[in-house]
Amino acid sequence: MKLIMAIIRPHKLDDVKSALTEVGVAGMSVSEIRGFGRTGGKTEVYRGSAYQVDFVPKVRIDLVVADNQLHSVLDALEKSGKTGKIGDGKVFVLNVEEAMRIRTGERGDDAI
Amino acid sequence: MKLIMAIIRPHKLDDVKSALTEVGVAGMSVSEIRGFGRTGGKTEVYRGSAYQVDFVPKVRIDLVVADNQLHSVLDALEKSGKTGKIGDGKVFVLNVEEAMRIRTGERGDDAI
Amino acid sequence: MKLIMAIIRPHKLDDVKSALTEVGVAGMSVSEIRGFGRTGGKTEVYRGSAYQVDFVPKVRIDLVVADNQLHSVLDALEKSGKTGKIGDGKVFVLNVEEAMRIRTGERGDDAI
Amino acid sequence: MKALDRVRRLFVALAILGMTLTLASVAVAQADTPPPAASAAATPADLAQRVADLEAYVTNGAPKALITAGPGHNAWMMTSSALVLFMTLPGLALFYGGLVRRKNVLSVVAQCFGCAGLVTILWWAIGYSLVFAPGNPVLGGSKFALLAGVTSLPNADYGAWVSQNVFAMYQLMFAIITPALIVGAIAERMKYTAIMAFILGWMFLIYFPLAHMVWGVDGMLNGVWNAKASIKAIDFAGGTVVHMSSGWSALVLSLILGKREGFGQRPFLPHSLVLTAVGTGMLWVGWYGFNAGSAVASDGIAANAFTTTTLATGVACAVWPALEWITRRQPTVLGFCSGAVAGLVVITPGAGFVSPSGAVAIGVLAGVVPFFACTKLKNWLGYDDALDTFGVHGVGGTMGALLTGFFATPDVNGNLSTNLSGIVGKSLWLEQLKAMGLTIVMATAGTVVLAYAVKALFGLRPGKDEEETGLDATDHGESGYHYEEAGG
Amino acid sequence: MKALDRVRRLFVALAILGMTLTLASVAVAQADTPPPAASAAATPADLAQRVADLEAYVTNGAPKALITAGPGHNAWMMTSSALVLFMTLPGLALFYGGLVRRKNVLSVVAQCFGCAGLVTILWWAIGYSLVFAPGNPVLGGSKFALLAGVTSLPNADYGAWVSQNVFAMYQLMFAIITPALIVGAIAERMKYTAIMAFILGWMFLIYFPLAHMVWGVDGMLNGVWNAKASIKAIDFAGGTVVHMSSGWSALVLSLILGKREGFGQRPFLPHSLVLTAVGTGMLWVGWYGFNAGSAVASDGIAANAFTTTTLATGVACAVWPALEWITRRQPTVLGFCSGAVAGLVVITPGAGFVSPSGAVAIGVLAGVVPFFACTKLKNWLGYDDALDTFGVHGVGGTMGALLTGFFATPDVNGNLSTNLSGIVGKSLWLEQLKAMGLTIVMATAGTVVLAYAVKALFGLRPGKDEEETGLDATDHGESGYHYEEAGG
Amino acid sequence: MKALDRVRRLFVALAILGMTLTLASVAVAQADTPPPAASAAATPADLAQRVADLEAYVTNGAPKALITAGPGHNAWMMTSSALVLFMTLPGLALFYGGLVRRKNVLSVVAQCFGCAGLVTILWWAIGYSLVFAPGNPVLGGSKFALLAGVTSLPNADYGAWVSQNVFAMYQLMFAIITPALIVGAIAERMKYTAIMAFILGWMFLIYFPLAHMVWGVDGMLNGVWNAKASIKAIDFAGGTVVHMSSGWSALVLSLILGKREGFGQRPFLPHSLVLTAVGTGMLWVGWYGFNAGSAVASDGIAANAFTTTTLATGVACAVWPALEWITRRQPTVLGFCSGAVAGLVVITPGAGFVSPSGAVAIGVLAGVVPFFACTKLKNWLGYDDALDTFGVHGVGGTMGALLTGFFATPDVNGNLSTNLSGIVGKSLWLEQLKAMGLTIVMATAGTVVLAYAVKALFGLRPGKDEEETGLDATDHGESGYHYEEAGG
Ligand SMILES: Nc1ncnc2c1ncn2[C@@H]1O[C@H](COP(=O)(O)OP(=O)(O)O)[C@@H](O)[C@H]1O
Ligand SMILES: Nc1ncnc2c1ncn2[C@@H]1O[C@H](COP(=O)(O)OP(=O)(O)O)[C@@H](O)[C@H]1O
Ligand SMILES: Nc1ncnc2c1ncn2[C@@H]1O[C@H](COP(=O)(O)OP(=O)(O)O)[C@@H](O)[C@H]1O
Repeated sequence: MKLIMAIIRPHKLDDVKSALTEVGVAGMSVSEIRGFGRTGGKTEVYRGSAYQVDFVPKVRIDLVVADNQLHSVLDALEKSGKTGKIGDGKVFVLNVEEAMRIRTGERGDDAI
Repeated sequence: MKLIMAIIRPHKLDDVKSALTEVGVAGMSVSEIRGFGRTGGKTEVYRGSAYQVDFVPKVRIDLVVADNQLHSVLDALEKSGKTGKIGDGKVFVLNVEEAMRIRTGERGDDAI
Repeated sequence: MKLIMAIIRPHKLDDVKSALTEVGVAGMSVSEIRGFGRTGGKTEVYRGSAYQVDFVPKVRIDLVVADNQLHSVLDALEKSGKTGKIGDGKVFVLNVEEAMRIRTGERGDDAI
Repeated sequence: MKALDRVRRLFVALAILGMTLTLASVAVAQADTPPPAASAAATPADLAQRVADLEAYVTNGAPKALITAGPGHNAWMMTSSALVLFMTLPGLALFYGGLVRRKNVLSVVAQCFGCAGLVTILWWAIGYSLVFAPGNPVLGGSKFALLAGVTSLPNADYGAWVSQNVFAMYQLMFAIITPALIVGAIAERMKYTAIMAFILGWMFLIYFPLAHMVWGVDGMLNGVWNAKASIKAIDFAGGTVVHMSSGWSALVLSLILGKREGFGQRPFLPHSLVLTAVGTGMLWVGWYGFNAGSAVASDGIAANAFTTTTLATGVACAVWPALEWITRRQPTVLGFCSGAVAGLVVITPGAGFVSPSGAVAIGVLAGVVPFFACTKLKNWLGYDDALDTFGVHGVGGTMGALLTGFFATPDVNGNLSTNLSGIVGKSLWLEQLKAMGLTIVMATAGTVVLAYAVKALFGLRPGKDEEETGLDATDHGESGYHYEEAGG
Repeated sequence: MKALDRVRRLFVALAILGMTLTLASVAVAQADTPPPAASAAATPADLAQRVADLEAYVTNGAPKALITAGPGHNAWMMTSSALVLFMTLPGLALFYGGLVRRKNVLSVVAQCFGCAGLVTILWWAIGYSLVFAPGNPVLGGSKFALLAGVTSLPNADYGAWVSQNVFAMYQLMFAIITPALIVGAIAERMKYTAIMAFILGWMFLIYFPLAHMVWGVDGMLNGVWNAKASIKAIDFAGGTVVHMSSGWSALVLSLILGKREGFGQRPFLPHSLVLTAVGTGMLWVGWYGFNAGSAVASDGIAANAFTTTTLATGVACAVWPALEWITRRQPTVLGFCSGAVAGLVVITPGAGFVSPSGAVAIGVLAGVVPFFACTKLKNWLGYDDALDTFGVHGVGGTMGALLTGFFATPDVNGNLSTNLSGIVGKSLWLEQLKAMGLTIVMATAGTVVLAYAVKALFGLRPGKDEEETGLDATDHGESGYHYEEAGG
Repeated sequence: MKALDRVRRLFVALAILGMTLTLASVAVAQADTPPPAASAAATPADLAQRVADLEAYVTNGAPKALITAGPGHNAWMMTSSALVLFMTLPGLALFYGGLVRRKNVLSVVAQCFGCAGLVTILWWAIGYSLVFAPGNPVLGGSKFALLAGVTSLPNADYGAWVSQNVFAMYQLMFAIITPALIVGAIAERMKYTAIMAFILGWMFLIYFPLAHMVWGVDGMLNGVWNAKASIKAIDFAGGTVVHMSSGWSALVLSLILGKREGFGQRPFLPHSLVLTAVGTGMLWVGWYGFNAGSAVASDGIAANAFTTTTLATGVACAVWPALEWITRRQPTVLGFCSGAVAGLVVITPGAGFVSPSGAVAIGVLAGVVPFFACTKLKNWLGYDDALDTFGVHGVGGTMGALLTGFFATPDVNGNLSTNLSGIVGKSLWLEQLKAMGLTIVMATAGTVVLAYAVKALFGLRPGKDEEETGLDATDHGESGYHYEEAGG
């Protein structure tokens, strides 16, 4: 199994989610994060004091898939998450050694 | 060392934390995430427009344990996190190559 | 490539970020989490009922670096994140199998 | 099954709508009594009399011929009415809303709004009449049903210089906030339909009779104005009618309901003390309408009530956190808020009857007694009064009603020298005790009956899962906050 | 390029500042007309006359010699002015702010504040004069430019006992909230400069003329006070001037703008219904100043307006969620809020003209019709009226203006028996229809012209990316919330 | 050690409570002076005199025999008192609370509540007397200690038609907000006990004397009413007493305290500009009570103050963001809020003395000067005035006091023609300068003394770690928000 950690633009979340469900992904976990990258940040000014806010809002998706799904999921992420402008985000893939469904205690591929 | 990433029901957090400390876990990191899974979402209606909100609130626990703790931690998670109804969540296990305690610079099992 | 997951004190974020950019880190993802550890929590009292709040606010940084950067990044994290008091946090290192830049579809080290 | 249920709801609602519209058309058709020509000066009156009437306006005396709303008095009563509404919306909604968990914030808000909507309809249809029309010692008659004859002219029974329709709206605001107070005790664990059904019954069974007894011109507890009152009690702005009735009902209802899922096992933390503090400020500001407005005039009695309200509240708002500071070294924001509200509650029945220094003494006690009720008594007895409606309104209102018996003085309110001259400063507190006893009996017995009736008809609590999910989602299909881009 | 642009902005701004300062100094130099000696009693007047004048004060009649602001009336009008400001800041800012997505909350707030700032300057310079100075049937003259001669003495054309400067400030608050209402329809997708430029034009092209026609002493739609009005319509507190004008302009502007990026594809959820509920409470409370203040006195007509406002709002606030309950089993907080605001909107034109029971009927309709406009009509027609300005204010205001024609009765407002005695209860609704038609034409035509002019000069919409990023960051360089330690 | 400390706290608190209760009982026992029979018409007075008295009520003149609170005036002053309380709670608490970081929001709220509690007790015990009882040119006497003799009858020294107890409560609200303003400068880095101890001393050392000098009937700076004033300055609603005193004290205190941990190195972003905007709206609304209420009547002077307040604020609220737009292309919400508050501050001392056009000019300057003080001066001098109390209140109040000297005109306020007829429009600004100098000296010198005294006794700042953790947790044991299920 693989853990896919994708950092995407917030407003792309709905598109990405649809693309993922289309290729058979049944579950994922989403969180709001702040990203630092090539995009650079923005300047906010409060009563004349300018502050550089380096972080921009991003959405992070963590999903675990069976090894054979990896390819189609990466494809789906690329297609649905892309705008072509700086800041589209990244996808990282890590190996997962074990999975368990809490409700049933199932292990491995059955659990995801 | 192993990284255990557990997605659980929010109101189970206290039970799970107690169960984990009982089996000797000394540290963990918790965040609120939104989950997409078999549970399905809910419909919210604002002035007559119904919106499907696919994500439900979940809590994510990340904890790194020594290899020999893995088994008891998984057991504790299963027992304390279970309600038996859809949506109880998942546990994923990943391999950790190195750990460091910032305060002391200690490495490896000593750091966790 | 390695995924470095660092849990630090919230008010150290700016220092850590600067230290990381100095050693050549070009991107990272940051989220607010709640940590449970040796620090212990605090007690909050609402109308006479005391509640133990076990979790303290922490910041989590996830960054993926090329293998050869690992060493300097760990050093930077240790130096910039340290106050020497309990609660400075941890750094965990995991192996990353693949990376992809969504904007371009680039893979591997080029993507980070 | 579902279709049937939908038809049933449709039917109920259409019936209510239809009834409202029908009643309204009847009332429109009947045409409200036309007000007499604007200038009462039309009738010949000799000059001295006319001057005396004008002086009566300034001093809030009784006019002979100049029967009209007076600008200063009407201005104050309109302002006061708006202020009392402000107490509920958004004041109380925020005060309570901040104290619940995030997933229940809207349910509390909806309950406050629901009171506003429901009680307005009842009040117009019959409520005002049941309270303020002449009737028997226990309940008013139907003379003012559909607000018939309730025009911009004063009703001298209640205020010689205030438009009766403004008076009716002012009192409506009291009738809205009183049931809304109960919400605090049963927050986070009662179904919306059950709450609304309970409140519907509660208004008829408890509020309307009690308000008539205490404030109705021929009410049996109206010691100040009704010479024939069987219990010669006094209640300036609602110690019994508002705070005791809601507080004791809240206690009983929360006992019948049982505790929230997980209560005592997990921490239930206020999701936003900022909202609670905002609500407290609004309650304090609005309470000036509540207390000083209860003079039904902008006169010296209103001025005194304004003063005592400020002093008692300011003092209690210092005493409660001071006690926290002594016992735990940390004065809390919730302590400041609780102290302020306790001060407001306890001074309410006496605001127009006690002296400023009496108010300071009352303020000290208001900081001390509810503090112990909320922090010790509750834990000791173990009931789950979620937001301390009983601890603050029940205990505070009860104490206030009694203290009024001791501190009331004709020095600040000449009206105490009429029907009560024999007992003020003497046995008045005994009369207060009797009124308090009656209020407690009515509130608790009525609540038991209603709660079980509602339980039989609709059920009181949501399912366990629904309670864990939160009432915002299950009862209202909404979330209080969507701070994140894509819902959740 | 950038430098040039900066110079241009500097120039524009300096010009405005300079003009303001110059005008102010001119006005200061001219010295305001000195008010006559404070006590009008100086002129010898026989005693009976003096008493009659005092009685006129109490009954809001016309004095002969005692030309002065009256304390009760002035108190109520100052209170009312503060209440109407409260409706915009923070009321409307919160009501709208809670409904947008988190990333746009400040943009809505800035638009409300921008109206306050901009309109104050216009009003002082010339706006008040264009509306309330005598002029022609369509527009007022320049007599009151720079508020010259607008002192603390009353202007008997509008209120015999209210300081004219207070009246001017009261009306300023109306002029501030009206354009701010439009903001709801075009929220989240219009550039700040474009909005401000549009509003600048809109005040001159639509608001000032319309307000003069309806409320100006010689306005062509002022049926109550202008015997020569060509259309004998009535509008107590702004059904046409405020709600129809803003509502219809909002519809047209939102059509010209087009839909928000992603509208209909992604869920656009209110980022904080808590804020919206707070704003609703404030709007309700403030609206008492709006409606009861429109009597420009603290008299029986104000009392009646206070009463009808309460009843219609309370009823509508029950009806809207009741309809939700019927159709979907879940009454929502947004439903309560929408119902309350709809009730307030619909009763506005008739508040001082209809009876309490008429108000109840109006409240029922206010709960029903805008409900369908927002939940069905909008989806059916498919325009993107972001926060339902048209659905609530446009539809509600239009319906209210018409219903006023049917429900107005001299029983509650003797002023209807003067110029309108022949048509009240008969053909008044036809006059209302004419006024409504004229309003709709002015609002829509004017908006089309202005919108395209602004588009040509500044462009209307931000870029796609800016819209996705959110206007808070792109237009104002700020974030509504920094809940996290280090920005973001 | 800990036990000892607890005993000490217990002792202190019991002493305070005991003293309060004792004082209260003494006062209750003494019995307040009974008010004369309600209708003053009891004494025979010829008809013409009675009519003249009634006319005096309408025009806020001095009555001969009809000594009573007048309904219109009392109504306005009660409303104003509630409005000024609203400025602090929740207004200022929100305005400041939104600007701090999330972890300190409650500390600011607690400081505002703390002022309300503490100052109420002081005011009742002796404060009101020290300010408004006759005494010497620098401090009042003890005649009104424990509010003895402060009844619902007017005190003609301050308002012929306003209940003295209402006047006392109105002024209490000023005494509450003034120290609360200081909180802005030292936010996020001063221990709660230290703040409260400082404020306790500050009231006696600075506020009570200064308020007496400026507003006390025999105060040495009371140019309008005291013919023997040694400095013939004017201050309508508190330019010196409220804004300069708090602003300059704030500057000095923030210098003595030093900067916040990390100031200048990390961004300190306002955690919720939404709260700040809400607070701004409330401040604006409440300020009408502050300024127009300072007429202590609902008369033409109040009307003028209402008007100038609106104009100056609206203009400044446009000018500040306009300057931002020029310099950086982005008008900010914080700019709108700052401009509005600056406008309110600067017009305060002159509100009842300057003409509407004068107010517009003042508004322009109020937008410009504090803008530069906050955005340039502060950075240049490098002090850490966390929320710009000095930049806005100190600089604005100082400028306002001076401008009042130039713009005051007897055209809008006849009272300037009595004691000041010789200097108004001429050398008045020199008198203003003297008063300003005295105020600055008192505020700064007093603050230095107090700050070091408090430092010696309690210490001023929390530890570094506590500051990083946030004062909500360390001083109050609470969190502002628990948006997540399980605390944190
Ligand atoms: N090395 C990294 N490790 C973790 N997250 C990263 C890394 N680099 C980028 N990111 C995340 O991806 C987001 C987008 O990256 P950015 O460099 O701005 O644009 P792009 O991916 O188009 O080159 C960043 O905001 C950050 O959240
Ligand atoms: N493949 C997955 N990868 C990551 N998270 C998942 C995955 N599947 C489920 N989850 C998380 O687990 C939660 C519960 O899963 P769900 O399928 O609803 O119930 P159950 O675990 O009882 O089968 C989801 O809301 C989601 O947060
Ligand atoms: N085993 C662990 N797995 C995951 N996170 C941990 C673990 N141990 C500690 N942490 C995180 O690191 C933070 C600091 O740890 P703590 O034990 O309090 O101090 P220190 O790192 O100085 O020993 C914790 O609050 C928690 O967020």
